Amino acid sequence: METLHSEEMILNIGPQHPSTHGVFRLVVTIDGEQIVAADPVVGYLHRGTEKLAESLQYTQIIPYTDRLDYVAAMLNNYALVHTVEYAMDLEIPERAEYLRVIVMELNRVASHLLFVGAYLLDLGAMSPFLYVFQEREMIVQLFNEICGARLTYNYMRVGGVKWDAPPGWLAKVRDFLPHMREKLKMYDALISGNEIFLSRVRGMGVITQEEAVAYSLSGINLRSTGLRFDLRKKRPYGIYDKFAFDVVVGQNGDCFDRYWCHFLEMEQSLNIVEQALESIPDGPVLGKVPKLIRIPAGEYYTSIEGARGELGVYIVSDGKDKPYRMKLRRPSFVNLQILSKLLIGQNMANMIAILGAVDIVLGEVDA
Amino acid sequence: MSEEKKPAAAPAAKPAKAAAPPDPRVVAATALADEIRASIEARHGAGAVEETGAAKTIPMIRIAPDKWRDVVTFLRDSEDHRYDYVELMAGTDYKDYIELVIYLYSMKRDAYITVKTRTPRDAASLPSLTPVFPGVNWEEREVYDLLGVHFEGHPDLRRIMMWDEWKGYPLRKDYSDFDNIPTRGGEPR
Amino acid sequence: MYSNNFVFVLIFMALGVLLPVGALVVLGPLLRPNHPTRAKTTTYESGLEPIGDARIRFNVRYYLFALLFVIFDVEIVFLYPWAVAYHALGVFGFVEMVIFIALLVIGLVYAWKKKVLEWK
Amino acid sequence: MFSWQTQPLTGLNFIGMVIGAVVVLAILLLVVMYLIFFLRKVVAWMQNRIGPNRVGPWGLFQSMADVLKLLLKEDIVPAKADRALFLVAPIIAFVPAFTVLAVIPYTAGHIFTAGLNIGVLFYIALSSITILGIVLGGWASNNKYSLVGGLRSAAQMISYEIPLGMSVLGVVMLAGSLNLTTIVQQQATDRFGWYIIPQIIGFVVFMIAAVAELNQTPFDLPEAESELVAGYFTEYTGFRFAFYMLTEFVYLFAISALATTLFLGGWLGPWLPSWLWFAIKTSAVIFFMFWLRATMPRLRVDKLMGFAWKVLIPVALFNILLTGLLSLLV
Amino acid sequence: MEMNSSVHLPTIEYEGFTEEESAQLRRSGVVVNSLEQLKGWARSNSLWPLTFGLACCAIEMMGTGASHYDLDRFGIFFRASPRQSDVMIVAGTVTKKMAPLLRRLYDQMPEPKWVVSMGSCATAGGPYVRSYSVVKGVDQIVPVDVYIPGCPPSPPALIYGLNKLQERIRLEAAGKKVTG
Amino acid sequence: MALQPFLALGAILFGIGLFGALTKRNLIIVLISIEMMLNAANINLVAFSHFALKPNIDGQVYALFNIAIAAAEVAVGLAILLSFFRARSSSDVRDVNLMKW
Amino acid sequence: MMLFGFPITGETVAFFMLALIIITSGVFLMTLRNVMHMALALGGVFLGVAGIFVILGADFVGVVQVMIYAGAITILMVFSLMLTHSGNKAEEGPEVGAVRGIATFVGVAIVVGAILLVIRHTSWPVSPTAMQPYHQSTVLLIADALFHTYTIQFELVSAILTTALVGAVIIARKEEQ
Amino acid sequence: MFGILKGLGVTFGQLTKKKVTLQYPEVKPVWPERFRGIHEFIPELCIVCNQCARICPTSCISLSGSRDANKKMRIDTYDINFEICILCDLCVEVCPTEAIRMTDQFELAAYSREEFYKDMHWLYDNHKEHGTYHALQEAKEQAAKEQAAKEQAAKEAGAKEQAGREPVAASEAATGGET
Repeated sequence: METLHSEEMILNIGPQHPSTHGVFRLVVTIDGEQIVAADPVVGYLHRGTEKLAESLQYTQIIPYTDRLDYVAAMLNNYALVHTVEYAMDLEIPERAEYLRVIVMELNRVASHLLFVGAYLLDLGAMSPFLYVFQEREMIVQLFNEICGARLTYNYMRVGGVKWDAPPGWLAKVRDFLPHMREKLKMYDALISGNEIFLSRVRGMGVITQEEAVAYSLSGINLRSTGLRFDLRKKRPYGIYDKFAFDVVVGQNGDCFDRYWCHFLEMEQSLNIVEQALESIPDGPVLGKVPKLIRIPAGEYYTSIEGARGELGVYIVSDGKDKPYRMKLRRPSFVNLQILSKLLIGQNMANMIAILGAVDIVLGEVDA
Repeated sequence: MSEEKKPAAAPAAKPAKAAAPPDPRVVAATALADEIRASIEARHGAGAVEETGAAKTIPMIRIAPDKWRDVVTFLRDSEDHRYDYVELMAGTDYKDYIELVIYLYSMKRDAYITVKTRTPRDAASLPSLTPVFPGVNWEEREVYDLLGVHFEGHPDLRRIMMWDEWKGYPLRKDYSDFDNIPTRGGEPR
Repeated sequence: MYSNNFVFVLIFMALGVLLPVGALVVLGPLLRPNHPTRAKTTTYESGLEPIGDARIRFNVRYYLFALLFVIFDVEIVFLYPWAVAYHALGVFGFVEMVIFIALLVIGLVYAWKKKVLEWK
Repeated sequence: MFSWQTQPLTGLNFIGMVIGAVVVLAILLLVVMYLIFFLRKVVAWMQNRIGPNRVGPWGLFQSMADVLKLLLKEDIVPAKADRALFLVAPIIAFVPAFTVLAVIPYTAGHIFTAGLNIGVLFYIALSSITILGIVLGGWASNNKYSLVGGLRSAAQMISYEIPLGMSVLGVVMLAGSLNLTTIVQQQATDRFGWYIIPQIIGFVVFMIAAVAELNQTPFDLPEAESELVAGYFTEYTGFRFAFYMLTEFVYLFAISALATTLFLGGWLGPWLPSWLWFAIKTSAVIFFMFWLRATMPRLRVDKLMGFAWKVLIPVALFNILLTGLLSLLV
Repeated sequence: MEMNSSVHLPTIEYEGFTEEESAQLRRSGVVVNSLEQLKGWARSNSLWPLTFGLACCAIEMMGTGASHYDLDRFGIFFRASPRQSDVMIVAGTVTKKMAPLLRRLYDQMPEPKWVVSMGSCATAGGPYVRSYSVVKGVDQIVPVDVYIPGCPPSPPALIYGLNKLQERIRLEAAGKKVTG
Repeated sequence: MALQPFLALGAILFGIGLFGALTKRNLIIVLISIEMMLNAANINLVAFSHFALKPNIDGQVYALFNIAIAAAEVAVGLAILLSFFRARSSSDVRDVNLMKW
Repeated sequence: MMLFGFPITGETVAFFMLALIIITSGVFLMTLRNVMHMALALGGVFLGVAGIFVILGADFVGVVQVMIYAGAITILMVFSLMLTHSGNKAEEGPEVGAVRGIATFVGVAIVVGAILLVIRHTSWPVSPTAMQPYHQSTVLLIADALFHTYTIQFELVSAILTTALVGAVIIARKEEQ
Repeated sequence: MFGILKGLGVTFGQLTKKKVTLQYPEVKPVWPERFRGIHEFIPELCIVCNQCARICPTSCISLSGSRDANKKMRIDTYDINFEICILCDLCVEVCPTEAIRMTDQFELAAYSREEFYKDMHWLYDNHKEHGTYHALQEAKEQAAKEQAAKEQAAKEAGAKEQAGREPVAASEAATGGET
């Protein structure tokens, strides 16, 4: 009564909204332009993958993982086959492992590129979005050559990969690396020094280490707080222990660090690809795998460092060729929870900067 | 070859490659689970832990549902454990009961355990872990939504994937989506 | 005749009114479909039913900026004749204007210090 | 030099003026229509794309198709909207935009437009009425995005109107007139040349304020797609929306023309015909704005308002004092 | 511009006109014929889709809008508000939770409006055809004009589909019935 | 044209403003009415200036001062109104019965 | 040809059109219920008055009128209306009672009528019909007057503006404490 | 301020760069060999083993066959429902005879859903029309087979010749049917 408070306004951001990166809805309560409460609503893309998986053979599930985090489908492929291989104690041919690493890291680059572009689009800059799509397109073309699809690759198989690299493909990847490095420099010049950009992301949406751990954040959201937690180093899966690369960490846990970690991580991924290209051996790409894959009864969980964080697959098997229960640990889903905490007290324009930096993919959030 | 590294779980669980059963990794994991059990029981009484074992190579402890939150809090706070990071929460319908499992990781000790609990199917209810780990808020909501486990003490227990008018719990084994024939459901508010 | 200029302005203004009126009132109804339905005329809010009314009382800050705007607009109005006649006015005019501006700058600085210019 | 202002106001002359105005406006409308095309092309080129190229030769009919389509679109008035205001608001916004074109001298030889003695002020005064159209449109829509967009737009435009008005003062002091034609003529004989040289601070302030007045990137918060969908015209369909767009682009043209007149010597230039010089200079200014649009992310709203009051206004005031001092001393 | 098919056209039942209007337009004969086609030309060359990505297909839709395929060539650019868009590209899985919203957005678009169902999810549920939460085809909710198969359709496939839509608009404007 | 029509217009505008100021309940509208009265005065000032026997600019200058003062008045008036509104959640003139909020 | 007793010239037509606009807007302002519509009518009044100024050869004052009144003050009014206007109450409540309203109207009408009569029957000590030629540089004249004749007043305006600004800020910012 | 200028420089630099846009409707895209477009189906090769229908995650393939006079399974109907086909390539992967393959055809947009039910004949026509790469490969394989057959025949005839063999294995990877 004593103050001239503006009335609170409840505003739906999404599900159809340019900045929600899909069908994500955010119900924000605004006082003036200040957010006093934020309630993320998800599930608009809930497709019941986990339930469907219970009626599918392991090989048939692989295409479904493509559609979870559709920006980084290779990593999803791998998360599933990795768990199955772990459960079956399978031996994987070395060349297959190398190919997996190459495509996964390339996919990580593609995914991070999309993040950078979409984030800048959220912040109002249109060109970076179109620039990154050019490089992304090159990666997508590489994938198209190796597995025949642009987005939903269905490339990994339990025990290896579906196809060996076509002739000349590895050379193309090798040629791509310096090009990409050069482009990263260009983006750096275009974006990272822009004072307007910096003023919008510096000190925004700060996550502390304690919060990050308590909220089970993973991936760049966790690393941006300065915590050196990368599953590729922490629990090296596949052949990641063979590569020298740095775990990129931030300092302040703000939006800029999250953006910047994406940027630096792309460089690290390129390094990994380079090393993998140098030492890739010859040989088969698919190990000896029974025609019908069955996992011994029991429960299994492994996780990999996905593009957005810890991407895990939890399988309960009853010994049949289909999982009894498959649960996907989707990093975006877990990471998104901190959003409502980050947004309180912010103003509306910052909302977009913070939401964008959490880096979600709705296919993954909703599964 | 590669799966040796994969678990990377308890440091103890890294012996040579398993050849014949019993797998030494499993043995080690079970032993570790027993150790943890002892420490839990010392604090929360003998009935707190119902079962120990190993999920592949990870120590597994099953906790009585009524002690669920206390024990997990203990695992998080106790200096010996410090399991402060929830990697995964998953619920599974085993036809007779619903099992809730969390995978805990200790940032400090770089260790990894599985903690489980069970709840009957028809009156599925468990204490919520959200006050302990804010990060399981949505996971619990998802379990509530898709499996119908009620979490007591959850600050915001609503359906998360489906909308409020939705009937049934899709991830239960006996779920039939004929319960929800109409395509256009009630509009979510 | 100097007043012709205003006639010209008037013509522009009239055309400026005629164009939208012609396009919207005369031409539009002939050409465009018109099927208002209840669903179509609902308010857009990302595909959902809006919660609450949009016309709420909003932040007082907007008002404060409008207030500053009025004051400074008046200042500009006095600055213009001064600028036009600047050469004729000489040092005296300059000094007058410095005082004038200085007073208003005090106002601006006051608003600044009072954090009116902040946008939280 | 032919000018209507030297003619007596007879019926015949009046008709001549009307015809002249219609012709000028028709040309300007065409120009503005092609501004949109130009924008799409420039932005596309900067993004390694081609841009519209299917409709007509080199895509030249693209804008026509767009305008025609918008004319053919259904006109929805939301049920909850304030019908009368909703219908009138775009017109309120549009008319001043159109009217300000009357005072800009496009060519040297023939002044077909009004040579008002208060030209500069006329522009600034009229453009503030558009703000009313925008804020009323946002309010009338009864849509939250529109309301916030309209309010932000108004707050932003009023804030930047002050530095815009102040940045021009230096030029007025040098020229000793508010008449845009006189200002151009003065630049021909000024010892520093075009006023961009002695008034470089004023020019920078003017450009920044102009970009903000136009709600262009990086000041495009009022229609920030990523927050406010389409800002104050979120609920507007078809041709009403087109009028808001047109308003924006007419102002884009007008303010570029004003910048050309005030700082870049208007039609002045050797060899080429005066209108061409004017067109070239205006195009350059417009290109600069599109260039910004293709490069910049958008400012934060708090920085935005602060920038106008804490940076631009003091700088503009400083520029006035500096100009005053210098012209007293020199 | 396809404005040459000057064969006499039986009846123009254009969406968005009342019956009297269509009848009146029909009576005025050849003028209407070309006017309708002019309308078709304008509408087909200025298709503004609603920014409405649902799932994986949205990424390919964005990719189509990006430099390599550049939808802007066809005069297609995305508008965020349904009030200013002409075509809704349903790009991705339509869940039952999303369906009413999708319908509302469709309703809020001004006429004439079109719907493109992009990808198998939108067309029939696609891989999620057996899922409990997915609508088996967006045509259950809104009338669809063009279906594009693929999961997701590649950008050229989307462009092909959009060209089909432009063709449909022109055909319909020319009074031909496009069987769907 | 003659002087009288302008004066008449000023009088009518003044009358409208006066009527509004006396009958309206919304304080802002009352303020608006007062502005209209000021405008009426300005018309008279400028008209007298224009129709003066010898060319005279003083009327216009006074109109300018008038406008400036009016702007200041509106600013303060509305600020007071806001302050009042803050205390009473009302902008009704009847609620302004005491100057002690 | 005469219009209300005046020869039809551009000025006459313009004057009567503007007078019509002003009076209609004014009447609308008094009768409309929706506050936002009132704001719009207010804009109409101010613009009309600006037009009158222009007819009177005071183009600078006219533009100032547009700038300050039609631009700034109207927006300030709109903002305050939006600020004090709560929620769904789109309409203004009933005005003062009908009796009082009519009484006021009659009173005001009598006063205005009296003034009009006075205007009509006074012999003005001015050139009542001969209009001054358009002065082309009102701005210069105003500047001259402002900075030579009315120096003190001019500086006072500045002081008043500053005071108003400070006062308004103090009053309006009270909530923050 | 410097950062902004640098950014402006970057965008300006792009202005004159070569445009990357592919002019699709005029210029057909060149897809890589493995591109997963619309299927082709070669009935002669099909042995009605039903594996494709079984592996299909969305069950969009339905087929029926019967035994012909030679007791060989012959395909009678073979339908793919492209409404729900996700082009995952699993059917091609499991096909033991490569009777079903992918072409680079992608232009299948239609005005109605019914048009997406494609039968054997359509798929076969698609093979003829669009299976360019596969057709080439088929021809190559055919040639190789003939060669092999000839050699076989020659071997059987007893005439031992030391002719160099065509490397067949290299092209096998393209369709990659393992497991």
